[in-house]
Amino acid sequence: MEDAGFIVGSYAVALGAIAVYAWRVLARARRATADLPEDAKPWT
Amino acid sequence: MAGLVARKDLRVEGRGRVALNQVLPFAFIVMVMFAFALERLPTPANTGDTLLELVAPGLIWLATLFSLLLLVQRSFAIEADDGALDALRVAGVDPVALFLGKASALAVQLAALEAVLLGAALLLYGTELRAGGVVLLVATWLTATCGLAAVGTLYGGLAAGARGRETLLPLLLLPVVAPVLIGATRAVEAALGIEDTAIADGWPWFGVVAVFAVAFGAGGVLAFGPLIDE
Amino acid sequence: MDGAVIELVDAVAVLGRFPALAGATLTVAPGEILLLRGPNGAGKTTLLRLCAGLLPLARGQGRVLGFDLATQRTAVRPHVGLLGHRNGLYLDLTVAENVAFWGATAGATTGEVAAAVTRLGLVGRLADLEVRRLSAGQARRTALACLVARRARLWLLDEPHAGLDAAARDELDATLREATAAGATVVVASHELERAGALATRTVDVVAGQTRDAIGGLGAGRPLSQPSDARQPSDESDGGLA
Amino acid sequence: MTTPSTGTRATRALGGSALGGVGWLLAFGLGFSPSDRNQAESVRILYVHVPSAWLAYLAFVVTAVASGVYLFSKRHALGWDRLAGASAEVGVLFMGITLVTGMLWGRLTWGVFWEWDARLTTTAFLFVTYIGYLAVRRLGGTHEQRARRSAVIALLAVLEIPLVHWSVRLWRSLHQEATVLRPDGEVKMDGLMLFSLFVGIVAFTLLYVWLVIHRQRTMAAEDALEDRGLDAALAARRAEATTVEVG
Repeated sequence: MEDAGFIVGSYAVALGAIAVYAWRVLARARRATADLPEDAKPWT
Repeated sequence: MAGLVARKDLRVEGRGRVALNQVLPFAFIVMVMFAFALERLPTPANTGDTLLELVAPGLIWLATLFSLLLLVQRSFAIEADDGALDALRVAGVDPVALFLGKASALAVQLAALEAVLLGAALLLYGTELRAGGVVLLVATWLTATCGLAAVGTLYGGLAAGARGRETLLPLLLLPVVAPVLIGATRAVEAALGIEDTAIADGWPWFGVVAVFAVAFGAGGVLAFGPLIDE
Repeated sequence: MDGAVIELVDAVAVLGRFPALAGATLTVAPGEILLLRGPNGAGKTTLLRLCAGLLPLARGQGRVLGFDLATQRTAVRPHVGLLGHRNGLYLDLTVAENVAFWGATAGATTGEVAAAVTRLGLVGRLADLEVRRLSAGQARRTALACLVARRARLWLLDEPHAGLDAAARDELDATLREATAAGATVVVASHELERAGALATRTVDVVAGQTRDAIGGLGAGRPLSQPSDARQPSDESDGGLA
Repeated sequence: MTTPSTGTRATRALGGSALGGVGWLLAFGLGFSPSDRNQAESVRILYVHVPSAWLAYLAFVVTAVASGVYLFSKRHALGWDRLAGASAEVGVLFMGITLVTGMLWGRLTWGVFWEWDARLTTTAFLFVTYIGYLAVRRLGGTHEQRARRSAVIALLAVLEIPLVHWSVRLWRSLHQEATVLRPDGEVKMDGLMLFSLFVGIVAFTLLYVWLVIHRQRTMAAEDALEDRGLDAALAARRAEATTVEVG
């Protein structure tokens, strides 16, 4: 497949960016909920 | 009440003359800098106009936008000098009147500035006015000024109390005024007959600028209150 | 106005995330000159700004001039005059122009504006001087003239005596007494006990964001030690869009 | 809940299916789907570019609607403000991806990274506008102030979109360049290629919903922490008063 560099690259950029962002959000979630008692979580 | 606020702003400007002594020279210098940057390129063969003549409308409006940033910051600096913004809130001045007052004062200063910039373009860039295009030129000049003054006052109010407001204002304001930059530039190009564009081609662009002015006039009246209030 | 001018019950107001006012209870009757006494950073300025309707009521209840602070805090503002550390004037405009502008925001006639200016002794050459060139005392008097011109019924003054010489302070006190005689109510926040004390009809201590009725009038109040809380940002800074 | 996190059984299921979607996208997008007659392999980039563009636009619609609901509903529930903020943040991420993949695709098709095409220009404009929106969200003040200010800016941005789109389209019509192909829409797709595009959209939608839920819950947790912080600070402040009294 010619131009594979560009094509696979575009997938890597897209999915990579989403993965990094997801990781940052989850890390921030862990920090935020660490000292939050069970009842105070509006979503549970 | 709006007239009261507008007269106050203009009197403060008349007394302090910051726009006249600082913003106007700044705009002029920006026009000269553009010339430094663009003048040495060879003149394009086809239309006989020099490059500067071709891009003059765009440069006028770019210089206007940069000056708008300074005028908006100045407009809210006079409030912040001695805590007048808080005093305006305590005085219970109706936000709509405050918005219309400050926007019209800003519009007056901006209109004057744009006229001088057009003069600078005639002087420096060899732009020629075209009799037929004057109506379109004046219409675009006034409508764009109202639109820019409205959106400038609106985002100026938001940034007024915030930390890092000097850098927040350009970030918020410049993307928003893109339609005016595009529309007004094309409309003035048609008015001046750049590249022999017909005057009729300019009127749809004037439409864009007019819709922008109406949209942000109304948007400003509705949004200024919540944005300015603590 | 029969009811109390100010009624606060456990009012809490927040600056950023710091509860500058942590449960203030206060009642002020019409015509009073109330002294809010307390060290810097105790929450005096926040209390005044809350009563002026500038700060949202985070918790508790509050009514000023009959307006509920939770829902009508924008409606209370035209009736209140707040004079903070900064006078809220336009430095490039003259004294007369400033008083005329602020009076006009409350619909004052030119006659009322002229009366306010003369009452504060800002006559002759002084009236046409730009505020930028005034002394602290003159600027303070101009700000007070604006309050008079706006016919504010509740005066909230934050350290009004700061930076004034003896003569200017006497004039200030005279103006405040005149204002209450004319039906206004005055709340003065100050940590200068001897000046404000002589003026006040009642004194309330503000300690760490809460109010305590001082024991008796001026005499019995003992100087408060400075609370040693280091992390406490002073709330004396002007409260822009924090 | 052993490890503290904003996850619940539902979000874990959602996360799993999102990953499944991505797997299918990789398989179909890069593997099974045929190359296009005249664009050859570069059509595969569209299976990422088009979904991320559509999801970005969806995200900004959600932000605008949530901001509108927050402002005009009587109860002013902060949940809507958090939804608007979370959706805008994910929207900016997807818009960034759209721009990058758009440039890569443009490089292969037109030979140039950036082309002042009406659609790309509007996308770039939206990207900058919503970065401004996120900057406004960080201005501080109480949650209500943040919510009101952000909602107003979000609605102003919506007011701006048709204006920009109209002026940019009018502007581009002046320079009608004769490109045979314009990104998405005009590219004729059928059978397996269309299916790959569909897989892309499903995968990205699942990712979007999963990200927004977690981002919103994180915001809710942080807001709750702040409010709890307020109680603690109140207690501390009150304690201070008693120590002064005693001292």
